[in-house]
Amino acid sequence: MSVFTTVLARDLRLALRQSADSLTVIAFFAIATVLFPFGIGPEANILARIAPGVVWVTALLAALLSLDRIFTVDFEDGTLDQLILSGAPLPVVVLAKVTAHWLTTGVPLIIMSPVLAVTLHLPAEGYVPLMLALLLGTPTVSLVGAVGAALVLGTRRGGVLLSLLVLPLYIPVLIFGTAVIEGAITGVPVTPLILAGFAILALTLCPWAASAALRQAAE
Amino acid sequence: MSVFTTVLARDLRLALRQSADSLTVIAFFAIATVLFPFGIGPEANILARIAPGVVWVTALLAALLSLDRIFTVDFEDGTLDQLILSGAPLPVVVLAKVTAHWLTTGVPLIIMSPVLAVTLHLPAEGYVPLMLALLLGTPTVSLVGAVGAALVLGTRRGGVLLSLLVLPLYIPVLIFGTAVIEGAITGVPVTPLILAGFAILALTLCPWAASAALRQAAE
Amino acid sequence: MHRFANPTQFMRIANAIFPWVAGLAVILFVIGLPIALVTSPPDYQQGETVRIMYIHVPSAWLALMVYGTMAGGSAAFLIWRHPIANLTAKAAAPMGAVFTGLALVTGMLWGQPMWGTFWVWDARLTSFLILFFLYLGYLALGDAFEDSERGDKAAAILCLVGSINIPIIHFSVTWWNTLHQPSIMKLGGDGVKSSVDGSILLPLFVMLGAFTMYFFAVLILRLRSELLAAKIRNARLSQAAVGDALGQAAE
Amino acid sequence: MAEYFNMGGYAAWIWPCYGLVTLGLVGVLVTTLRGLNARTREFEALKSARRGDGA
Amino acid sequence: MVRLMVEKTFTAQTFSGANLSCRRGGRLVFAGLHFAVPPGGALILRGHNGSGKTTLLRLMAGLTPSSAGHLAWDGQAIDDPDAHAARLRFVTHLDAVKPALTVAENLSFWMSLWAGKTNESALQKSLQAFDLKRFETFPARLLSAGQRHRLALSRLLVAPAPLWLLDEPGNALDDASLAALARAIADHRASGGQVVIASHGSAFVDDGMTLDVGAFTPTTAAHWSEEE
Amino acid sequence: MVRLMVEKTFTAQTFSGANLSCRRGGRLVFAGLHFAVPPGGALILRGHNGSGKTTLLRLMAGLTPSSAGHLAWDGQAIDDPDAHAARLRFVTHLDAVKPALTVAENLSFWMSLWAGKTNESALQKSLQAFDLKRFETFPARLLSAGQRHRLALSRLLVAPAPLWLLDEPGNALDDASLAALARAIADHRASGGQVVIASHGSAFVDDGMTLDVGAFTPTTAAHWSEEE
Ligand code: HEM
Ligand SMILES: Nc1ncnc2c1ncn2[C@@H]1O[C@H](COP(=O)(O)OP(=O)(O)OP(=O)(O)O)[C@@H](O)[C@H]1O
Ligand SMILES: Nc1ncnc2c1ncn2[C@@H]1O[C@H](COP(=O)(O)OP(=O)(O)OP(=O)(O)O)[C@@H](O)[C@H]1O
Ligand SMILES: [Mg+2]
Ligand SMILES: [Mg+2]
Repeated sequence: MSVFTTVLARDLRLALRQSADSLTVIAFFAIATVLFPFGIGPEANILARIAPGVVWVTALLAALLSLDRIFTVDFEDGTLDQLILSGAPLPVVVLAKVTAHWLTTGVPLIIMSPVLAVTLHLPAEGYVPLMLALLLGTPTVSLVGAVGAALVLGTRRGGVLLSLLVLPLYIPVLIFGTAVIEGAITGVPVTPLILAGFAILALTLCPWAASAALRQAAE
Repeated sequence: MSVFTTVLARDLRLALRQSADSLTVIAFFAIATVLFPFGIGPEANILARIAPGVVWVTALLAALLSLDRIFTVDFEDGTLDQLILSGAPLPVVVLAKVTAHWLTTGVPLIIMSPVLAVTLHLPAEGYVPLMLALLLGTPTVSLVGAVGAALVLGTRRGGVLLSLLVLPLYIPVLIFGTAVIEGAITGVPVTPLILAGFAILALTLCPWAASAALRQAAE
Repeated sequence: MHRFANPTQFMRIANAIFPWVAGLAVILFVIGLPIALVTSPPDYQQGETVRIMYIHVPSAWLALMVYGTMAGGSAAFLIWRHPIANLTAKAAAPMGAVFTGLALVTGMLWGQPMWGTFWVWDARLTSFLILFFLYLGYLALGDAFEDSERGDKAAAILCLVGSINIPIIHFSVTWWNTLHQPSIMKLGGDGVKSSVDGSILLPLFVMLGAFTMYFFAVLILRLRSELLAAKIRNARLSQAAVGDALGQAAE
Repeated sequence: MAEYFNMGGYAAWIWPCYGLVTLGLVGVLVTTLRGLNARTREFEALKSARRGDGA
Repeated sequence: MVRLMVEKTFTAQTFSGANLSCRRGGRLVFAGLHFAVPPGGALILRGHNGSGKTTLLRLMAGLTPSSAGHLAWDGQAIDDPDAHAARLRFVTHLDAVKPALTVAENLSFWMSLWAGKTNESALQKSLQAFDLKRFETFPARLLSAGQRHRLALSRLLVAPAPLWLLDEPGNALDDASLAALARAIADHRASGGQVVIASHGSAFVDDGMTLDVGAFTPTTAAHWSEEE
Repeated sequence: MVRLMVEKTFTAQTFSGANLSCRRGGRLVFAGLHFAVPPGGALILRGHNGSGKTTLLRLMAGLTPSSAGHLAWDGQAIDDPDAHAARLRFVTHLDAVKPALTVAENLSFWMSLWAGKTNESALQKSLQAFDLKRFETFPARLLSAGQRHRLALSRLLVAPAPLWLLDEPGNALDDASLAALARAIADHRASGGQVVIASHGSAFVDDGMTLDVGAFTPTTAAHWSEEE
């Protein structure tokens, strides 16, 4: 087995054994989204207006919450030292871990999103673009988040610091992610390809940046 | 020194040594709030309409993120065992830790809130009620959050699970917190006393619930 | 380049230019402030508020320049492990955050009389706000480690990642904003640009120079301070090491 | 003079701007100098303490 | 190294346990275990890895409940865990050291919690007992594995308590520190305190009773009780 | 207990370091340290707490950079840390054991990462070497401190590598496990491997060289270089 599949298989198996973990991510996504009608009031037209933004923002926060610990456990129990010493290319290991993370949290989130869109009265034209935008945007979110998670290894209060570091970097994804949905609703289509472009850019840069940060953390 | 002041003094000292920690909570609050205009668009009237809800929801999420680790570190490094074995009344210890947490994160959040209200174009009448509502509401948030944090000790991915447990409990605070602000704006005042009532209720119940959960975790 | 890797040598050069830079900063402020505040005429469109521009624009300019300095320093630190490059980035960061904050605050104070609101989600304002967050993130990360050396490298990586993202953010925000741009923002900088003439350019450039010289002067002072801090850390910790060794030998 | 300080009605914006910028720049300068002085003193103290040790 | 002066002589009381069993993770770790430690006595827990030494110590501390049997102090069954907690000190693998606080701050926090106030001279004595005096003003994060463990051990001395429970206290200690620990234990026993030590290596005492925890592992049948 | 059959004899190569210094947290921990371990050799690191044994091992593994000096393999300076990593196994205080995976799954993950594939018979041998066979299908969270550490040690055997770096490998081990470890080390050396062990207690070998890391703590004068 290649390094990628070995690490991916292990992380998926761990996630499966602890399936509560990815369920809680989805639960957070659901509950945080549902908070908005309580905070803003139940008017359908306002909720519909803000729905794409709210879904995207909560998806970003949910991803962030779960990314927080993507390397922490490995760091604290010594696995990270051993992975670095395995001689396997570290960017590949990072990519495998990010892939596992995306499969166990990003994908369920995408599947879940139409349900939440219903509660926020998103117009029907928005559903497919919503899922498409999440499908193309969440890989970038996971990749950029992994760099942040690697950077905050060994700090106290990793989660909050992580948000400070990566949320500003998520803004382009957020802008185009919501634009795709709103474009479909207002009838002025916006191409989702730019999200794919971001993903490719992140794919070429983030594994390296994250592994530099990981090596640094193990020093 | 009493148990309360001893624990409070230590936690405040730790927070001061690591002052970046409470700063990052505020930073998270700011950034998460600012995400909404990106997701929703820059129109001032829509932003003003959703401002109270958005500020409250992000304040809740910020508190949640920082509460996540209120007992974790003590649990993981063995301090919790020692605190339980100290023979000091555990609810008092919990109350001291929650007070320290509120002073270092809740208070800065309240001070920060008007600035964010500006960026969301909250009408001027809303400022004082906003701060008042946060002042009366955040103690409840900290106290309830502490119970959740104690309950999830020892689980992995505590943060996400915590949200799941605690966010539904926050909904009353959220509803009345935003009602106070919106009431002031629309000229139909809503008394903030109900928030104080929640706080008193939380004060009498939460320390006991949290310490029962902590004993449970140490087993 | 390698000549500067040696802190002593680098500081010798820095100390040599310090009086010039500091002197120039003082002179330019002494010349620039009276022009900006008194002698320059009010703008025909913006009236007296144009005087805010003479500090707003230099602050904004420096905020960007400092980030460039930090990115360069971080890259040099990560690639060649130059300690001075790292210290430069570290010393510059708080100043960059302050300049960004000042540009934001002066911009907001300008926006109220001009646009009737403290804040609009205009592209340039918005991307500046994000720049401010990037600065805060850098400072927070550098500060978050028990071991200060670890914070240095992590912050350097973050700085580089951020510098790749700044153009992306800028482009996205511009695009986002032009999509549904409220009308009040049309008043922005372009209105001024058309009326730019010597009477405005002169104080602007003098103040730009003054701010830049101020930055370099204070940067040198902060570098000195950072170097001393490193020495003190070494000294303190090594004293303890020696105590440890001696104590053990005595047993 | 009063008219000058009034800044054509924009005094409430212009003077706070200049005030805040002054505060910011002077603040950075002062904290820098104070840090530098404190560290210089600390370093000298450490150096002389060590000379004492060695003797 | 300064010899610790023991100020308080504890009122003599026997700590005992009768017919103790404990389950962890659904499995019975030991059953039918008896022990008694008289004042001034020492009990050494031995047993192969996984025999239940750590589990027994946590049970003795009142942290983990026993599934059968009971603990007694002076012959009285212990029913108030807080009162029991107040007369013991527990040193485990987890050292409860805050990296951001200095060595002295770490110690004085526990002193003020246990004794209600901080006492500078007792603090100094505890620091000296494990040769930590010169690290007094250092943040604890700068300590090596053994130094941190010494800081955890010095907590034993900041406020007197008759019963010490020590889980592998010799881990990561160099020879000088091992000697200091043996001395601290001897002093404690001389003043009437008792000590329970789980250790694979040095026992730190010459005259203690030894309890082989492994001997109380239930037989296979009892072990894998169906009702788990 | 099954005696481990060593399948591979390593090509003989000396691992050495010259003039090594290392700083941690801004402080020079040791300076001017030299060592050399020939094939089949053993190096025992000694030194008081905080002398830098753990630091030196991490440096030998290539995790922590040295601030001066260099490491060499077969006389060649080591410049590719990944190539160096591939020829060593490092066992530390942190055991890299995943509580949710079974003992066998934990081992086979590392085997497949290091060897590119899993080999059932090598897996079984590694399990037997540290008497973990009967825990094979247990989730690792059920293991006691010593059992977990044995699992970490058994990783040494799943895929051969010539250089073993062991940080206090005897911690928490009972006597039978200590003997198993000594045997594993002897077998490894017999097949030409070399081993570096930091330990306060048992050295596990009779004929190793000893390096007192504490002797390389810099003197005060060396510390205070003006030009820093
Ligand atoms: C919070 C509010 C504001 C922020 C964050 C802000 C930020 C900036 C930034 C980033 C620049 C660019 C500097 C450069 O490219 O070198 C700039 C330049 C400028 N700003 Fe602002 N600004 C704000 C408000 C205003 C207001 C209200 C006005 C005037 C009505 C204004 C007028 C200008 C002018 C004239 C320039 C220079 C000309 C140019 O580069 O186009 N700004 N500001
Ligand atoms: N991450 C770190 N940051 C700062 N200082 C460190 C760090 N790691 C180790 N040190 C310092 O380096 C010195 C050597 O530590 P090390 O852990 O190598 O000692 P050791 O010989 O293994 O001690 P022990 O026997 O207690 O395990 C210690 O004084 C410690 O303060
Ligand atoms: N939290 C727990 N959940 C489930 N099982 C546990 C738990 N803690 C301990 N055990 C089980 O209890 C048994 C006894 O563990 P314990 O840690 O007490 O052993 P020990 O004698 O201290 O061993 P060692 O010498 O290795 O430290 C072990 O087999 C372990 O599987
Ligand atoms: Mg144990
Ligand atoms: Mg060590």
